[in-house]
Amino acid sequence: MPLDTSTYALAHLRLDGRRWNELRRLHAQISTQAAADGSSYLEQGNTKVLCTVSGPQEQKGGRGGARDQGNEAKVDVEMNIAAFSGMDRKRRARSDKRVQEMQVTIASAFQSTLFTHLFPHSTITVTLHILSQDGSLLAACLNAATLALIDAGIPMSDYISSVTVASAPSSDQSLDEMDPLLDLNGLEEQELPFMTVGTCGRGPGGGEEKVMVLVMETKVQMARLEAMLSVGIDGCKQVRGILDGVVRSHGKRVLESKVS
Amino acid sequence: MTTPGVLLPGEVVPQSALPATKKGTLTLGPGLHHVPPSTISATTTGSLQTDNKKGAIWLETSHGRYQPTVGDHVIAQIHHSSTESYSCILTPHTPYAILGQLAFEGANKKTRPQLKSGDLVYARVSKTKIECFNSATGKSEGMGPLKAGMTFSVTPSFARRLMMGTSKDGQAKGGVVVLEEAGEKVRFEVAVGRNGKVWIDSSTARETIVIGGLLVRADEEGWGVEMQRKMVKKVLRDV
Amino acid sequence: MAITILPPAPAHENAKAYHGDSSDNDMDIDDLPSGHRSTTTNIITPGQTVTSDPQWMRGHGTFADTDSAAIRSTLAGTLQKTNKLLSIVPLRARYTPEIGDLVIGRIVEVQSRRWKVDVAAPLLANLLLSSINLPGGVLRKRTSVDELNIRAFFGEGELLVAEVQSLFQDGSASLHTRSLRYGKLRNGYFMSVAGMGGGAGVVRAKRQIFTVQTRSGGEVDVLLGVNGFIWIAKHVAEKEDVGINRMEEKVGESMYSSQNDEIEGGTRREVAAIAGGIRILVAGGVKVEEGTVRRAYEAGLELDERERDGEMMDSERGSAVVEMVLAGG
Amino acid sequence: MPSEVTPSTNNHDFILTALRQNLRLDSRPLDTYRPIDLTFSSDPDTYGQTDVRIGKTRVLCNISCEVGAPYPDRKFDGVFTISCELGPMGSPAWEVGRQDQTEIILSRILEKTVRRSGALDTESLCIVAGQKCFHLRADIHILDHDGNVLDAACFALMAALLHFRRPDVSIEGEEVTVYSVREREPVKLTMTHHPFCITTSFYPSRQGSDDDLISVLDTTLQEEQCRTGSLTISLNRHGEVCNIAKYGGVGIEGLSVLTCVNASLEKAKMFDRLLKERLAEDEKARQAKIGAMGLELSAENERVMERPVG
Repeated sequence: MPLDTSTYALAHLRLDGRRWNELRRLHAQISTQAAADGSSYLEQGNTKVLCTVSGPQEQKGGRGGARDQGNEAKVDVEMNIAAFSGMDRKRRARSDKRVQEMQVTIASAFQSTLFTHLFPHSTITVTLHILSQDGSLLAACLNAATLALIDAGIPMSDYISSVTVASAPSSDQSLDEMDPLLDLNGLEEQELPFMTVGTCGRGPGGGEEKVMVLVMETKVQMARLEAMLSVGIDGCKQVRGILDGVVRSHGKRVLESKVS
Repeated sequence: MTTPGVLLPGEVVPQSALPATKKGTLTLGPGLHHVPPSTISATTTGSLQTDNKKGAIWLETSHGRYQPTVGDHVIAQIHHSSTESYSCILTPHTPYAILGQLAFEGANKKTRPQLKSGDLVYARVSKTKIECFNSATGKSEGMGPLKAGMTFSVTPSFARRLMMGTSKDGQAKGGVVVLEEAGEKVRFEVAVGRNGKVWIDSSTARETIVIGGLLVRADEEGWGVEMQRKMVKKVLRDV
Repeated sequence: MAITILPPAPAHENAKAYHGDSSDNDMDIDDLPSGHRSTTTNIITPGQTVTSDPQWMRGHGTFADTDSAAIRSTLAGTLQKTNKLLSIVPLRARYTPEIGDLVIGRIVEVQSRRWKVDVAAPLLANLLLSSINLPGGVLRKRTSVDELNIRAFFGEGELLVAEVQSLFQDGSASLHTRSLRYGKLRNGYFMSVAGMGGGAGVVRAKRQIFTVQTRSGGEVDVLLGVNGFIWIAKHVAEKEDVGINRMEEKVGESMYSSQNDEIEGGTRREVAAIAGGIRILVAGGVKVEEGTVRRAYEAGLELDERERDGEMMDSERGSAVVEMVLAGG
Repeated sequence: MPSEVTPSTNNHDFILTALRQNLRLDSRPLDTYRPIDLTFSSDPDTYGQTDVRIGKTRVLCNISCEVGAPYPDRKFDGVFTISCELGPMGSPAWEVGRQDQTEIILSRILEKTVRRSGALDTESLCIVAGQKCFHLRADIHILDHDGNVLDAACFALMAALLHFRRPDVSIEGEEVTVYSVREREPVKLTMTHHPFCITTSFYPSRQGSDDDLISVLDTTLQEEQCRTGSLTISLNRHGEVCNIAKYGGVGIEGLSVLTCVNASLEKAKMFDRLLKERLAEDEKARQAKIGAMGLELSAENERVMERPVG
C-alpha cells in the first residue's frame, strides 16, 4: 500500500504525530505469568509481545545432546506470531525463514550477554508470543526477552535494549540530506529504509554501548548509516532507561510486600 | 624390493611381485585380499609395497580415514570426561575413543591430570582404548597431554611416512625431510599422530605457522625430497 | 475552544525512565549491616555499577568490569553484604541447591543405580540407590536384587522429600533420604510456588516440616521444600521412641507404598484451606514459612466466621488475609 | 557421535595468539581474501552455471528458468526463487533434510542481498501481465565448506545471474512464442545493481576483554569456529548497502560498524572488478567457440540472419 511520507518534510511531524527522535509509548510489565520462571509483557506502540522464559533446566530428550553442549547453557528461542496480529489474518508457518532468522538473532544475542557458563549442560527457553504487530517487531521481542530473563533471575552482563531507526527525506529540501527517524511503526517500516539496532548498554557510569544486534534489509546509501546508527544507539539508551524503570518499580513492589 | 606398481580394486597381484621369503609364508597387509588357492587381489587403489625380509605385502594408499590399529601413536582431543574415562576424538564424525582417567604415567586417584573438553593428548592405541603411557613399563615414553602449540591436519598416509624414521644410511624412509631440514634452522617440538594430525610448538607463532604450512603443502602438493629441501630453505630464509 | 494535543502519557508511572545514577550507591554499602538477612532496600539492576571501591569482594550476582575494578550487578535484586563480600540477591530466580536443603522432588527417570529427580533446579538432581533407606533395616547391605527392583522403591512420577547431600561440580544436587522424615510422599496434596530469592516463595528456615492442628480435620503435616515445592498431607502418628530395632519394622511397613489411604472429607477440606492460604501468601508476595502459613490458616478461619455473618466480600479475602498475616508478624 | 568437531583448546588459543600478531595460518594478511576462482560452464549453450572457489570453499550456483503463471498479487513481476542446498557433501555436520542455522542465515542473507534489494528486475521477467511470466530459480549448492560460505555463495549467485540468459520471446496479439537457444540468441537478465556480501569476523585482542576487537576478512572454517562475532554487509560498488546482519555475538562499537562498511566497499569493488573481468573473458571464449562452429554450420547461421532481430 503506497503511503505518502512526503508530509514529514513539511510539518516535521510523522504520521502518528511524533517528532523524528520520539519513541512510541513503551509500556511493560514483568512477572505476568505465574507458571513461567520469568515472564514479561511489552507494548511498543501497537506492537505487543508476551514473553516467557523457562529454565535453565536440564535438556529434554536425549542426554547425548546435553553432553555435546558442554560447558554452557544453550539459549533456545521460540517465536509464535498470532494469526490475528497483523493487518491481514495470516498464519505464519514456523518454518518461515524470516521468523527463523529472528529466532536465531535473539538466541545468539542473549547467548553472548547471559552468563551461560554458570549453568552447564542446560537450556534456557525463551518463548515469544506476538499478539499484535505494528513495526519494530524484532526490537520489541529483544526488549521483552530482556525483561523476562531478568525476571527469571538469569545473570546477564547488561540489558539488551533495541530500537528501529529509519532514514527519511530531510525537511530541508535544499539540502540533499536525510533525517533519521526513531522507532518506526508498521506503515513507516514499509516505506522507508530502516534497520534494527540492539545494544548492550554499560549502565549509568559505564563505558560505551556495544552494538549486539544490527539487522538491516533495505537499500540505503552508506553515507546515511552513520546518522542512523548514532540515533539508533541513542534510542537504545532511552529504551534501556525505560526498561530499567520497569524493573525497578517491579522490584520496589516486591520488596514492599515482603516480610522478613 | 620390487618396483611398486599401482593396483586398482579387483586387480590381481602378479606372482612376480610377491616377495620371496625363506619360510614361504606371506603376510598380507591392508588393501589386499586372498582368494584361495593362490590369488591375491587388491581391494582398493594404491601402490604395492613389499618387504622381503618379513614376507609382507601391502597397498600404500593416501585416501580414506584413519583406522585405529594397536600400537599407533595418535593425537586425540578430549570431548568430555566421565567418572572413569575421557571420551576422545581421533577423527571427526566417528565414535569416541576411550582414554582411562588413570592411563597416564604415575597417575593414581589423587594425582591424575585434570583434562578439560578440548584439550589434546598424545596417546597410543591399545586393544580397546587409548593410553598415555606404556602399560607394560608404566613410563610415559613421550606421551601425555600436549600444551600450547598447534595441530595441523595431513593425510594419514603422510603422517605414516613422517613416522617411518631414517634408514641406516641417513635416508628418510618415508621420503619426507621437511621436519629434519627445518630442524636444522629453527627449534621446535613436534608430535605426529597416525590419525593425520601433526602437533608443532615453537617459540614463536610465526615459526609454527611456517613449519605447519610446509608440512601441509608437502602433503597436498606431493613434493619430492629435493623439492622439500628447496622449499624449506626458501621459506625459512624469510623467518 | 482551543485544541491542545497532549503527548501520550504512560499508563503506569512505572514506565518512567530511571535517570538516577549509581554514584549514590557507594556510600550506603558501609551503612549496610553485614549478614544473611539484611539487604538494601533499593533495587539494583543488571549492568549497574555496585561499587568501584576495590576493598570489596565480588560474590554471587556480580561480575568485574573488564576495564576498571568496578563491581557490576548481573541480576535485578538487592545488595547483600557478608563481611567484605558483596552479592546480589535476585528478586526471583530458579532454585539453586545448597547442601542441607530440604527439598521435595519428582522422579523423572530411573537409571541403573540411581534416580533422576526434578527439584526445580537448573539440572536434575541425583538420588543414588545407596542413599535411600532400604526396607528391612537401615543397616542392610544393598544387593544386586535391589538394583533390579529399583522401581519398587521409586517409579517415574512419584514424589519424595529428601535432603541435599552434596553438590556436583556442575551445580547439580545429590540427594539422600536416609532419615525417617524423608522418603516417598503420599496421602496429600502437592503444590508449587514459583522460585525463590528476595521476593515471595519458600525461605530457608529452622523448621521446614511442621504439623498444623486444624479445626475440623485433625492434624495436617505441611512440608515446605526449599525449592518451592510444598506437600500438605494428613498427619501420620509417629510411634514414639522408635528404637533402632523398631525402625527396621517401620521402614519395611509402608515406606515405599504408593497406595493412598482413605482420607475423610474434613481433612481434605483443611488441606485445601492451608493450600489456599499459601496461594494467597504467594500472590501477596509474602514469604512462605512456618509462621506465615500458620497465620494465613488462622486468618482464613477468622474470615470464614466473618463471612458467615455477612461482613466480608469474597473479593477482599485475599488482601485481608495478607494484611492479617503481616499484622501478626 | 560428534556433530561438529570444534577446534581443540590448543588450536583455539594458537589461532588467537597468531591473529594478535597479525598472523594467519595460511600466511595472508587479515584483510585479504584467499585466491578466488570463478569458472563458468564450458558448454556454450549453458548459461548461468558458476563454480566459485575461495580457497577450499567451493560453491556451485545454477540458474534455470521456465514459463509459468505469476503470483496473483504481483501481476507484473516474474517469479524469482533462491534455494540453498547444504548437504553432507559440503560438510559432514550438515544432514539432509535437517535445517541448520547456517542454512537459515545463508538463505535469508542472499534473499535480502539479491531479492529484496531489487538487484534483479523481476518486471523484466513478465511476458503477459497476470498470465505468463518467467520463473527464475537459483540453486546454490555448497560443495565444500572451509569457511566464509556466505561471501562465496553470494558471489556465485551474482555471477550466475549476470551470466544467465533467458530464452527470447515474441508476442503477436494473443500468441506468445518462446524461442529455444538455437532459434534466437537468448537474452541477458536486467540487473539494476550488483551487490556482494562481505563478512567480517571479530576476535578479542585481549583475553577476556571485548573492547578492542581484531577484524578479519574471509575466515577459514577453523578461524570461523574461534570467532566471537561476525558482521555481514552486502553492498554494491556505489556504496549502496542493502543488508547488514549482525546476529548477536560480541558487541562492537558503533564506529567500528562504519569502519567495516568502508572496508567492505573496497572488497565489493574488488568482487565487481573480478566478476566483470571473468565475464568478459568468458564472453570472448564463447564467441571464439561459436565462430569456429559457425564455419561448419554456416547454413543455419544464414537462416538466423534472415529473421528480424527481436
